[in-house]
Amino acid sequence: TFSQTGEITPEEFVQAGDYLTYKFPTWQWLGAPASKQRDFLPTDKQVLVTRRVPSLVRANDYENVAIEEEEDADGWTTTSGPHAGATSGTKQVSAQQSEIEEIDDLIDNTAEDDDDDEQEYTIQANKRFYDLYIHYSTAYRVPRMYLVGFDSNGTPLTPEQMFEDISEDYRDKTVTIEKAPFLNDTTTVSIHPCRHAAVMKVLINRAMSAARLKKEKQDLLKGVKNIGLADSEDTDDWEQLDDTSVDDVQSVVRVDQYLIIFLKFITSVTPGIEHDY
Amino acid sequence: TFSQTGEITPEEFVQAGDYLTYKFPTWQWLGAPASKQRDFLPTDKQVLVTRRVPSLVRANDYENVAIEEEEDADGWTTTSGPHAGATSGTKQVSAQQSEIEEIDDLIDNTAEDDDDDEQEYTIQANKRFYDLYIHYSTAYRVPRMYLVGFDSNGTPLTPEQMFEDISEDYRDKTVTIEKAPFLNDTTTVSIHPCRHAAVMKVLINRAMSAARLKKEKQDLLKGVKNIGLADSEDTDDWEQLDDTSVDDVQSVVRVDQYLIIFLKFITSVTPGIEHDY
Amino acid sequence: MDLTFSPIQSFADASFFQKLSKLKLDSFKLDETAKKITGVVNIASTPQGENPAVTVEDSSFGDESCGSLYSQGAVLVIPGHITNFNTIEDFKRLDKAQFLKKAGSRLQELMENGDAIEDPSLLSSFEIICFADLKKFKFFYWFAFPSISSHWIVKSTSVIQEVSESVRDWVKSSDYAQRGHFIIKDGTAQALEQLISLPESTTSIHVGFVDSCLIPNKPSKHLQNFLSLLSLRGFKRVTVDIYRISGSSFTLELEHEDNGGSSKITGWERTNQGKLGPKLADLSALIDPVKLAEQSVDLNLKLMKWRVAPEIDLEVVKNVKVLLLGSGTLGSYVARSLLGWGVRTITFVDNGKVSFSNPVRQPLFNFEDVGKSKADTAATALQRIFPNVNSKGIDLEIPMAGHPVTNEQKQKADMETLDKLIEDHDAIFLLTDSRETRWLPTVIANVKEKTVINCALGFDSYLVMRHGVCGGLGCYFCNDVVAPTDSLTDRTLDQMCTVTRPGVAPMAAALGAELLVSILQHPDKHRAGSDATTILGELPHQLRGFLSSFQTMKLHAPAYEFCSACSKPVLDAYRDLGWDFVSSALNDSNYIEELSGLAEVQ
Amino acid sequence: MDLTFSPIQSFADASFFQKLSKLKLDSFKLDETAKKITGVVNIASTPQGENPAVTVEDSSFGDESCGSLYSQGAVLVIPGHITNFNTIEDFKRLDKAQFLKKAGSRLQELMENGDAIEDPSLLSSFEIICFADLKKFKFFYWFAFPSISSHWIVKSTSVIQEVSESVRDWVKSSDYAQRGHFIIKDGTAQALEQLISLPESTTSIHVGFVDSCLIPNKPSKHLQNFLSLLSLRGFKRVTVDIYRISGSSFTLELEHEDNGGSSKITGWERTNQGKLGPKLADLSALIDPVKLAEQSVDLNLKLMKWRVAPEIDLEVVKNVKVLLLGSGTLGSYVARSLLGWGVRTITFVDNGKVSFSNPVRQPLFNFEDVGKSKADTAATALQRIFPNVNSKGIDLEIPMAGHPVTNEQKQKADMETLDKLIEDHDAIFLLTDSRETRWLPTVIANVKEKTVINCALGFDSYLVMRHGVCGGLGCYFCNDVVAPTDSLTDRTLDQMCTVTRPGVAPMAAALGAELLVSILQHPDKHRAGSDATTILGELPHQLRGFLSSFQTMKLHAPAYEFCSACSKPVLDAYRDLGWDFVSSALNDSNYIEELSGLAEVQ
Ligand SMILES: [Zn+2]
Ligand SMILES: [Zn+2]
Repeated sequence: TFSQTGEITPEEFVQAGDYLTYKFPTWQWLGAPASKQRDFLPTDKQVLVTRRVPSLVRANDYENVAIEEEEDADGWTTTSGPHAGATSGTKQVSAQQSEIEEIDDLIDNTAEDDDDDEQEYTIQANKRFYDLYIHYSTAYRVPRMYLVGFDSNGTPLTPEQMFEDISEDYRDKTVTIEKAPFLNDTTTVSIHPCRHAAVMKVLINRAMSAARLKKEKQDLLKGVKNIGLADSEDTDDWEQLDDTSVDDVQSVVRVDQYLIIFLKFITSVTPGIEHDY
Repeated sequence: TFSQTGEITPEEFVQAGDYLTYKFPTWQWLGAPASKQRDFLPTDKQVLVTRRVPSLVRANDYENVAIEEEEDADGWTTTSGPHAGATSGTKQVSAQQSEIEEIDDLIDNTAEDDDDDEQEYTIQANKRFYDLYIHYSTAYRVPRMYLVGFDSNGTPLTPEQMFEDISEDYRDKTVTIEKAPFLNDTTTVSIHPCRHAAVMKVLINRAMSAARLKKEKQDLLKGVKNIGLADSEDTDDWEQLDDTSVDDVQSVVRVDQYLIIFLKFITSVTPGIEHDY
Repeated sequence: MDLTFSPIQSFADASFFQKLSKLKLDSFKLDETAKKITGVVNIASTPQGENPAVTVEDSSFGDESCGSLYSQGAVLVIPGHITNFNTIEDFKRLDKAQFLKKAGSRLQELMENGDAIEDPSLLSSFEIICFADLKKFKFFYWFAFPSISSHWIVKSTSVIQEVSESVRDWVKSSDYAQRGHFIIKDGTAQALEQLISLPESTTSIHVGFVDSCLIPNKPSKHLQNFLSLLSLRGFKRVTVDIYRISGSSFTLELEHEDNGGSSKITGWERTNQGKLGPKLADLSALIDPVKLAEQSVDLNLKLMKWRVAPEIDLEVVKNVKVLLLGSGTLGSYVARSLLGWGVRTITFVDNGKVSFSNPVRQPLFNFEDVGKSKADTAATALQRIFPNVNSKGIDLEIPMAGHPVTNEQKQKADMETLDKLIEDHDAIFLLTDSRETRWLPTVIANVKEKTVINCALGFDSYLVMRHGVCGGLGCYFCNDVVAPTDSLTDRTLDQMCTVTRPGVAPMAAALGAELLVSILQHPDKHRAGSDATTILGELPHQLRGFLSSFQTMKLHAPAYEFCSACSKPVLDAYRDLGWDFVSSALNDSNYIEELSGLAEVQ
Repeated sequence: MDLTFSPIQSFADASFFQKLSKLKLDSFKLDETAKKITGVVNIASTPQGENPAVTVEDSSFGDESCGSLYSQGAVLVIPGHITNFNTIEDFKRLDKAQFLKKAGSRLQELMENGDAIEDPSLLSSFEIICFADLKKFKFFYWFAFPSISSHWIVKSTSVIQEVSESVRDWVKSSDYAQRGHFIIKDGTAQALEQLISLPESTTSIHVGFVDSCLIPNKPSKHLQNFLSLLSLRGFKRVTVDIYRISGSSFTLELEHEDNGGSSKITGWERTNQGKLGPKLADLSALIDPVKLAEQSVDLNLKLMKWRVAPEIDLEVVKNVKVLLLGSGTLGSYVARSLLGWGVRTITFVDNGKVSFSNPVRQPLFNFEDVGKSKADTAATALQRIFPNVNSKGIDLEIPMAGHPVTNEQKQKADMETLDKLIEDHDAIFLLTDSRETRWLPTVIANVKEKTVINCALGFDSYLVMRHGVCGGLGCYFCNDVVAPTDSLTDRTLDQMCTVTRPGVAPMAAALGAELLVSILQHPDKHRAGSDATTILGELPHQLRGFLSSFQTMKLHAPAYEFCSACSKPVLDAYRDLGWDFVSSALNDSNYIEELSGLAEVQ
């Protein structure tokens, strides 16, 4: 079962998705274009989505993005040396420079009269938005996260730009560029699910022991979250999880809570994307 | 040198070709289309040719086509079992049957008045004609023979039909279908030169010892010829070769005689093609 | 307090631009007229504190019905137009103020003639002007949400504690046309067209508006046109229920204030700099297939590094320039393995043409290539596999040791070309089908201290080896006691008509490529000894494999001091004499034997 | 004695028909008018006893000047026409007698107006009528050598002991137009146009004629028109030197005999049956590229047999039907090695699409194939390599052990398709990228007693093995102590995101293909024991290779009696229960463990 293997069945995925959308209404079920339908999932529950999740800070700007020791022991090692993204970043800057000039040339301040509401714009050019999708991977029998990013203009981000929002430890291990299998022609950045089951197993077991020991201050699961932007809410969620689990000693974490734990895991991968408000 | 290696240089090829065309005027030098010129040979001496060499009997119809023991020792072995040509031969017969019907349908006996010379036609539907080409192989540094066949109608033969004129021992070893490298778009049957040097070495050495021992009756070289259709002329040639060789003890066979020995070798490969009249 | 609105932001999916490109190519072509599209407004999952958003995606063009992927009640679908210009100049030339004014007038007309009452989604309609640079995958685009102003004072605000069942149902299940704007009468939601049946004198009304932002007290700008419609229809006092599915809904009591001035038309979206100008989407990294391929291939290699061999140096592999002498079976397979490793610069040398029997054995050729130059065709084939590879084909006959010079000018030029090619590459593979052609490249590569990998095939065996440099490990010719003229020696490993079991070549080629990559991982590169190891494992000198027994042997041998290809006198002679040395070697095999000292020890 | 002639025979080179096909397609198209061509008559190397011959070849159409390849003086080049009909019916409908008569009249006119005196090669001109079936590479063609009769009595014949220098020079170096027919005056050869300057009353003349046959006393039929010209010009007594370069020349003293009748026109060439009808050249085997490819590939394989391994059975290899489960890296490479061995029936199964990172590793895909079905694309790629291969692609998802049934109808159908596919093939390769997909095919192939080759990859290692049948050698799952649901076990050899060194797959694939061919050479086929040998060498059970140490290990293991895939209870259950068994196995991994007895021994 899921707590031993870290894997879930499509049915369990649907259960967990229903629970997620119930608990966090910003998450919604989505259908898929006819040609991308998967017959083992309900037509209107092909994939989970939350849209326009803001991201104000790049992953690199977070300092102590610690990765759990256990994961390292699983065979992952951190890479050193300059990251490809860094060098191409500067290249991009100069390319962007010429684009900015092109665009500036097209500014037309006479396009309209002053709008009374205009003053209200808050300029946050560094802000980004993400559409996050959770899809079921039949090969690994785990959920898989796909990210589609937009800049503050609502214009699509390039994969390399999106990489800046993936924690360095994961960026260098399990991030791939993929066409979303549930959308037409949409290139996404995706967390490869080959380690998900192992990680989920660890996280679920921690959640269970945490619940059993009832040591809230020692809540190991918070380690997964790494970073405390939304700490208070966070704790609430976990409290709740613990509460509902108490009555069942066998399985203190229910399978429908699987995706909530999964999101904790994803938070450690994408620390700057504030998807758990 | 050629008697040690069995190989010759392009210059020696030209010398030997000049000697061949001198001794057997049915052999002629030929140029090559501009795109197929080889710069290490004179423009008008690219390849040797003799045309319309008749063949009345198929190689299979010769009985004791003995192959020399030494060649077998070189690693060649005879194959048994039905030959591919045999089965496709029957297929071809039925295909030919329908073609004959097609063609018979087009016969028009009113096309002309009787020609007085008409009676002179001798019908030899089994007769074939070959254009034989000798080309220089740079890879093996030996001459290479290409055959282009025609049936008694002057119509091109298929490779499989041409195979019927290759002695079984060679057909199953060294015959390939090739576009002639010195002609435009002409598919030929060719004797692969990978063993030529070794065979030529044996033949040249035999010719030399035969000459030295002067034992005419024990002329081993005749063994190469295998078959005696033109035995008397044959002997003459060899006599002559021997005669001219006597004065040079070091090298009783001159390099310009190389191609004459080569043709003896080819005769054993294509016993039914009467190219040494 | 004046009523203010949250400005609308556009989001354009990459799929929107891809669909636009396709339509421009297949259907719009040079047509610059406005085309109908739709946009989606998410109402169920709106983020806290963010402005309302209109999203366009591929389904906006109407192939798949827009919004059909969303669950009932999660979105509004609103109408719009896109005007795609053929040139950036056309785009620039357009009088933007005029364009917006026209859109506003059309909207006003729709309000007046009742169309916007029948289909209130028209109140939220939008315009896009756009220029698509299809070659560079760059899109200049500018959204307008035409908006007619009217002035309202907020008399009071109150939170709606519980939204009525009727309104919930309305938002969940009514038509997209009706969903966002409705009348509330006796606590139930009713279609806006009921307005028409109200007595002429009615000046107050209770309406509902579905809001797509959660910003406190600032409903979406989309409300403005609704209020202007009501003002136009003569209403002075309006009660609006601002319905927010994922936040708290509230009621506004509004009073119209006629400030005499005519109503303004605004709506051009501003950039993230707050400027009036278009946005630019550079999608090459997202939709240019060549870039996508490049990214995928790179990532695939990085996976190897990240997951299994973190210390591996992929850059040195990517940057190595490889020269393949011979582009037949071995050349084709080696090139494929190198591509798999991310090598980007591969040059093929061959002087043959593709023959009918080649394609089934040589994995860069197809039936249709028969008759074409092998080197060229192989180079082209690599580009068809991976467009970013830098591959070239050179039609060149390598001068063969012991094959006398027949055309001095050409052969000298051939030697010079070969010398230059070896100079310009880092690693040389010897993959020709004769022993004699391997001699000269062995000499030159040794003089230039390049990495040399040599693969040779027998019927069911292979030899894969690396050459040493200057008296280190031996070369292919180090075992020979005669100069390489005599092609009868060791025929099985080098014969032109050699027949091999089809499995031999891919194995030898794969090992050759792996051996090169291993060499590149060693700090001493090809100078590393035969017992060296790297992150990838052992770095042997020679591998001999036998398919009949499925065995592999690792061998090593030092350079032979009298070697016909790598001994000092030979290397010196090439360095000092160049063509004079080579032509002597071609013409007379004894020359090399004398020079190298082989003759003496024979 | 009446003068008789040797009839002329036509020879048409394959290159002639190829050029004709090309011209028909590119230039003639539907044009049925006569086109000028030229023919070659060999005069220097004419065979003993053979009729004179006119040869047409590609240069007959005038691209390269006809005869330019021959040495000076070796040939005559003669003018002709070809009339190519669009249909065989047109060809048939042509009034042949009328056609010939017209050609004769034209010739007579040329004789009368002096053109044939100025250019005597016109006397040898010929006609071809023809129909080219370009699809089947079949050509119906009929030569005519229009000939006007005149009656001459041979008064005497004498051998020419030595041909004069002047005549030799004439034949060697004069124009093709003049070369064959000339006047001999004072022992020297002179142009035929000298006839015109002769006094009107001259009735005797000495001419020279270059003969292209060596038949005693019967010169080539080409002489006839020359004599008719002379008769027409009023000559009654003619001395003709019949000049034969490669035989003995002779002089004929001729006297014209006017037998009152008008001259006959003849010339249609007769078939080898002596009939008046066209010839048929079926050139498909010579110029159909597909057939040429087939012949070349076959010959190449036969070379292997003939030169190295005469006992090898190539027919069994050619006829084996191979099913490749998985058409990724391994599938592509295995297919290529099989093609090299001459396997003609290859079916690919895959349910994936080509991704951007595939082409650099998977040698049947190009960049442009990204997004297409892998199985289909691989099958098409094989046909592009070798048009005669019988390849198919099946888009199928193999039901995976331990992956619960989600769509019973589809998965049952998938199982049935798989069952049918295995039934219809002789050898099954397991080349998928997950362990779970290998289970069901292992079971089915074992039930059906098919040959199974299994290739699996690690980062720098591979496993290639053959499965036994019914308690003989073990299968892939024989080492497992759990049913194949748990994909965490042995991940390295089977993981979907496995990264491998690029050299591993071609090696494993080549070994897999070679292993199959070796199995086929054994009389017991896949039932042969692990110590069996064949003409190709050893026939091991398992091969494990390690790229890090460049080692290969041969292993063998008997079938495990509790194996989850090949134990008797499992095979019986599949045989007896079919889908019911499979669905239980998919839904519950314990089911197989219980059934096989694994659960007990765990
Ligand atoms: Zn050496
Ligand atoms: Zn088993």
